[in-house]
Amino acid sequence: MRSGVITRDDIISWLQCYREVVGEQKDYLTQLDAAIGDADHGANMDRGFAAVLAKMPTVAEKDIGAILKMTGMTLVATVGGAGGPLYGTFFMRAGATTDGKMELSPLEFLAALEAGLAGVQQRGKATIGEKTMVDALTPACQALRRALEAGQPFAVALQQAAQAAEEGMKATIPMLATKGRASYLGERSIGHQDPGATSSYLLFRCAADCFANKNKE
Amino acid sequence: MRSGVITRDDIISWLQCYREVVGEQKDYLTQLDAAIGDADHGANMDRGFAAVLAKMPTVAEKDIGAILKMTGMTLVATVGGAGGPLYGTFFMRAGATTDGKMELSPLEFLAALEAGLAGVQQRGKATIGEKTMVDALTPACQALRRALEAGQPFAVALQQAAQAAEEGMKATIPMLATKGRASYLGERSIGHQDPGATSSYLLFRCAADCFANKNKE
Amino acid sequence: MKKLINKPEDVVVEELQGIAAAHPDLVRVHFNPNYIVRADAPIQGKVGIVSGGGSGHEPMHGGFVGMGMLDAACPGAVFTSPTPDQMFEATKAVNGGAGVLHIVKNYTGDVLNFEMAAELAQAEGIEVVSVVIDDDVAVQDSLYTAGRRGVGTTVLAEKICGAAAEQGRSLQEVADLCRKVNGWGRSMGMALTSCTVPHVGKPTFDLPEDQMEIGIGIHGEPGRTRMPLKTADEITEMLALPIINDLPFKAGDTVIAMVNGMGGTPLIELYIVYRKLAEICKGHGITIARSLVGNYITSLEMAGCSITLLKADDDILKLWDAPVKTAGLRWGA
Amino acid sequence: MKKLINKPEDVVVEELQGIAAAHPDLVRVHFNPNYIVRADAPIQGKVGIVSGGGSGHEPMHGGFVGMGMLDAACPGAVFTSPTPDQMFEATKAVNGGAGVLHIVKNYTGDVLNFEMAAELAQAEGIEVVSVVIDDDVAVQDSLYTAGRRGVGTTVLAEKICGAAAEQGRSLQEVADLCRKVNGWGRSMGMALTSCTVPHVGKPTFDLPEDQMEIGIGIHGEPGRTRMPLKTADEITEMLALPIINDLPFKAGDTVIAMVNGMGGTPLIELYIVYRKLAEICKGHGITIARSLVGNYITSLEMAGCSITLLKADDDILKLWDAPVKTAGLRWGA
Ligand SMILES: Nc1ncnc2c1ncn2[C@@H]1O[C@H](COP(=O)(O)OP(=O)(O)O)[C@@H](O)[C@H]1O
Ligand SMILES: Nc1ncnc2c1ncn2[C@@H]1O[C@H](COP(=O)(O)OP(=O)(O)O)[C@@H](O)[C@H]1O
Ligand SMILES: [Mg+2]
Ligand SMILES: [Mg+2]
Ligand SMILES: [Mg+2]
Ligand SMILES: [Mg+2]
Repeated sequence: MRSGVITRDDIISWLQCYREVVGEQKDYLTQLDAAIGDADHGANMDRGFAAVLAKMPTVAEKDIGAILKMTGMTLVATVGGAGGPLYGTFFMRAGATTDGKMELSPLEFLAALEAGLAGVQQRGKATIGEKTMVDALTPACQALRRALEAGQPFAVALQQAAQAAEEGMKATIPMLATKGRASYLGERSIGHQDPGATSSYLLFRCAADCFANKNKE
Repeated sequence: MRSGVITRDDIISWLQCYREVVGEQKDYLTQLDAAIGDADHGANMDRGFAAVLAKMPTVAEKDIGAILKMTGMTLVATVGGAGGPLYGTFFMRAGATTDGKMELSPLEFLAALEAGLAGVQQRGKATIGEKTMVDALTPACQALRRALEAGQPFAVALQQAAQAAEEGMKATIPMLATKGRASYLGERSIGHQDPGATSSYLLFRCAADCFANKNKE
Repeated sequence: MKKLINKPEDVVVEELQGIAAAHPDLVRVHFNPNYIVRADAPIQGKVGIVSGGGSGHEPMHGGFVGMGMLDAACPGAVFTSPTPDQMFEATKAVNGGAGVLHIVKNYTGDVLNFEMAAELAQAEGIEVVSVVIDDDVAVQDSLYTAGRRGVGTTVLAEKICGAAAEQGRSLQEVADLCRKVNGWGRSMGMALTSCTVPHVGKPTFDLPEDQMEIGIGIHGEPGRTRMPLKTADEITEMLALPIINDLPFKAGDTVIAMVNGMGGTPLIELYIVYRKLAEICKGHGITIARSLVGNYITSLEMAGCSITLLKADDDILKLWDAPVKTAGLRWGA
Repeated sequence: MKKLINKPEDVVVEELQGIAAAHPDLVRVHFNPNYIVRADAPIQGKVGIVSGGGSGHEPMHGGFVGMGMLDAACPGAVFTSPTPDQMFEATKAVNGGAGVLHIVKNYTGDVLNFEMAAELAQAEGIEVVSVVIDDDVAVQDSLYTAGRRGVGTTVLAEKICGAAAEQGRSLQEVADLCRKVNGWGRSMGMALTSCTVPHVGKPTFDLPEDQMEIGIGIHGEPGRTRMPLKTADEITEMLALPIINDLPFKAGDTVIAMVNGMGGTPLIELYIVYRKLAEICKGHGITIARSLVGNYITSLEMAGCSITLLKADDDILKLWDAPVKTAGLRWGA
C-alpha cells in the first residue's frame, strides 16, 4: 500500500488488534474499575468488542464510515454502563466524518478521531482533568495533530500520540474524580488510575502498532 | 452439721456451685453443641441457672422440695430448647419427692435424683445409648445407689457417682445419636461428646465437691 | 462477627421492639413472656393458630402473624425453642373460644416446650391440638429416632391453615388439614456458608471456599454430607430429586413450589435455582400451580437455599390464594 | 466465589428465565433485548413507567413490575446499566398512547443509556419524560460533578408514581410527582462486607473483620469512609442524622421510612436498625406514617443496610397505600 494511506483493511486490523488487547487486558481493566468504580469495565469492553468483531462480516466490502458506525452502534447496543454510550458515540462520530471513504489520509484519520472525542465530550460533559477517558483521548489527538502538522511520518506521529495517551492515562492517578462513578468516592478516588483512560490509551497503542509499517515504504 | 445429712443450705450451695461451673464451662458446652447441635447449650444452661440463683431469695426459709421445684420451674421458663424442659422436669420431679423436707438422708437425696432421671426419660423418651444426658445421669444414679448400699460414706459415694457420670459422658463420644438434634447428623454425630451428657456430669461433679466434707466429722 | 446488633444478649428483644414499631397495624408484641399476636386478637369464634421456635429464622414466625395466617408467634432465643410460658400466654391471648392449634416444628426442644404449654392451657380448659411438622427428606424417618426435622412446609402450612381458620373451620378440621399439608409437603436444604450465632461470635461450622453442605437444617447445623461446590443446576437436582422421590410426587401432580433463601443468598441466585426446579418438575410431569421465591425460613445470614414441594388439591390452592396480610407474606389484602 | 449459579456469563439470562417461570401471572420476559413487562402491557391510555439499571439489585427493578408500579424494567449485566435498545424496545412495549416516564438512577451509565433510548423513542413519536433520582446524601451534590447517586428513593418513587399512573394521571403530572418524591427523599447506606461480581470472582473490595464502609452505593463500590465496626444504634445514627439534616426533615414532618438490607443481612438485624431509626425520628418530632423493612434495593450478597426517609403529604400517602401487585412489593391486590 502507499505510504501514509489508511485503507479499510487497516481500520479492520486496528479494531481486531484492539479486540485482542482488550481481551488480554480484561482483568486489568476490571481491577482498575474495582478500585474506584464497580469492577466491570474490562468485562464491558471485552463484551463490546467481541460483538464488533462478530459483526465485521456485515460490513464486508463497505466503506470506512460504515465500519466505524457499525462499531459504534454495536458498542452502544452491547456494552452498557458509561463506557458503552461514550465509546459508541466516539466511533459513530468518527464514522460520520468518514462516510463513503474507502481510504483515509493521516489528517482525515485524525479528523475522525477528533470528531469522536468531541462526541464523547458532548455526551459525557467531561473536560480534561476530571479523571476520565477524555484525559487520555485529548492529549493523544493533540499530539497526533502536532506531529502531522510538523510533517512527521504517520507511524512516528502515531507513536507520539500513543505516548501522549499513556502520559494522559498516568496523569489521571493523582486526579480527584469529578465525573463518572469514581466521583462518588471523593478524596478516595485520588491515587488510582482511571480505567476508561486506560482503555483509551490502549486504543491509540493499537493504532500505533498496527500502522507501524506505514512509513516503511 | 451431722455427718451424711444434707441440709437445705447444702442444696443451695450445690446449686450455687453448679451455676458457677456452668458459667465457667459455658463456651465449652456451646462448642460441643456446635459440633452436633446448634451451638446454644452453654448459653441456655447459663441463662437458666443465672435465673435460678436470682430467684433463690423467693425460697429463703422454704424447704428442699420448694427449692428444687423453684429450680425446675425457673429452668423450664428460662432455658427453652430441649435442655429446658428436661432439666426442668429433672428438678421438679426431684422436688416432688422432697416436699416439706428441711434435710435429706443420702438415700433420700438419691431417691430425688432417681425421680428426676425418671422424669427426664418420661419427657424425652430416651433410653441409655442414644447419646443424650441420660447416658450420664443413669450410670451416676446407679453408682450412687451401689455405693450407698455398700455402706460407703456419702462423700465417697458421690465421688464414685461423679466418676460414673464422667465415664457415661465419655461413652457418648462413639455413639450414633438417635435422639435430639444430633440425630439429624446420622453417622456424622459419631466421634463427638454429647453436650447434655456433659452438663449432667458437671451436676454430679458439683455435688461431689460440695458435699466432700460430709464424712469428715 | 459482623452484624448490625448492639449486645448479643439484646438481639431478640430489640428485634421485637423493631417489629412492634414497624407493624403496629398488623401486630402487638408482648414482652415477658415474649410473643407476637395479631393486633385484633382474640377473634371470637375463630380457631387460633400459634406457632413458634427459636429466633433467627425471620420472617418465620413473627413475620407471618396477621389476618389469614398466624394469630400468634413465640420467638425463643436465637436457634433455641421458646419456653412453655410463652406458648401458654400466647394461647390464652388468641383463644376465641373455638380452640387453638399449635403448629410445631419437629425438634425435641420445640416439641417438649409446646407439649408443656399445651398441658398448661388444657389445665385451664382451653382446647389445644398440636400438629408436628416433619418434612425434611434429608433425615431418614424412623420410629426409634427423633425423626425428621420440620422445615419449609411449616411456612406453607401456616398460610393454608390460617386461611382455613379464617373461613371458620373447626379446630379438628384445621388440624386435619395441617396434618394433610405436612403429609404432602417435602423439603431439603443446602448451605454455601455457615452462620454465626450472636452470643457465640464465630461461625457454627467452617466450610472451605470450595465445599458445601447438603441436607442442612435451619439452625446452622452441619448437613448430612459435605462435598465440593457444584453448579446451581446440579445443586437444584440434588435437592429436588430426593424430594420428588420421597413422597413420591408423580406425573400429573399439582404442587406449590418454594425456593427459599437461607438469609444470605440474594434473589438473583434463587431465581436461577427456581429456573432449574421448574425444568425438573416439567420433566417429571409435575405442574407448579403456585410458587414462592425468597427468604421465608432462614438461618440468620447463612448463604444457601432450600426447596419445598407441596402436593396441592383444589382446597389447598383455594386456601393458598385466600387473602393474607402479614409482614412476611401478603396478598389480596 | 460461592454462589448458586452456573456460568457467570449466564447469570442474568438464567435469572430472567427463572422470573419468567415463577411469575407468569405478573410479567412477561423479553429476550434480546432483555426487558420485563407487565403481563397486560401496554395499557391503553395509561402512562407507562419504565426503569432499569444493572442487575444485582433484586428485587429492584424487575421485582417491581406489575399493577400499580412499573410497566417495564430493563436489566443490564450485573452492576452495568442496560443498553439503549432495551429501554427503546421496552418503551415501545408499554406505550399506551399516554406517553412513557423513564425513572433513571443518577449514574453516568444509566443516564447516558436512557438518554439515547429516549432520543430513539422520541424519534418514533413516543412522548418520553425522564426523571433522574439522586437521593444519596453520602455524596456531596455539585453542578461540576456527576452529582449524587440514585438509591433507595427509587423504590418509593416507582411505587408512588406507579399508583399515580394507575389513577390515570397525565405524563406531566406523574413526572412532576416523581420529581417531588426525588426532592423529598434522602438515603444513605453502609456495608459490613463487600460483594462478589460473578464474572470477577472475588470481592470488589477487602474489608477487615473489624472495619465497615459508610456511604456506599449499590454497586459494591467502597463508601466515602472506612472505620471500625460500631453498634447497630451508632450505625443507625450515622446514617439517619445526615439524612435528617440534609433535607432537612423537621419536627412535625410525616415520612415514609425504609430500612433496606443490602442482600446478605438478615431481617433480624434490619429490625434492630428500624427500632433505633424509629427512636431517632421520634426524638426529632418526625412521624413515621408508613415503613418498609427488608431487601428492596440490594448489592448482590453484600451485608449492610441503607436508610431512606421520604417526606410525605396526603397525596403521597394515599398513593403509597394504593394497591400494588408485584413480586417484590404487594398489597391490596
Ligand atoms: N462523563 C464522562 N465522560 C467521559 N468519560 C466518562 C464519564 N463518566 C465515566 N467515564 C469513563 O467511563 C469509565 C467507566 O466505564 P465503565 O466501567 O464501563 O462504566 P460504569 O462506570 O457505568 O461501570 C470511567 O473510567 C471513565 O473513564
Ligand atoms: N429426647 C431426649 N432425651 C434426653 N435428653 C435429650 C433429648 N434430646 C436432647 N437431649 C439432650 O439435650 C441436649 C441439647 O440441649 P440444648 O442444646 O440446650 O437444646 P437444643 O438441642 O434444643 O438446642 C443434648 O445434648 C442431649 O443431651
Ligand atoms: Mg464500571
Ligand atoms: Mg442446642
Ligand atoms: Mg437450641
Ligand atoms: Mg458498571
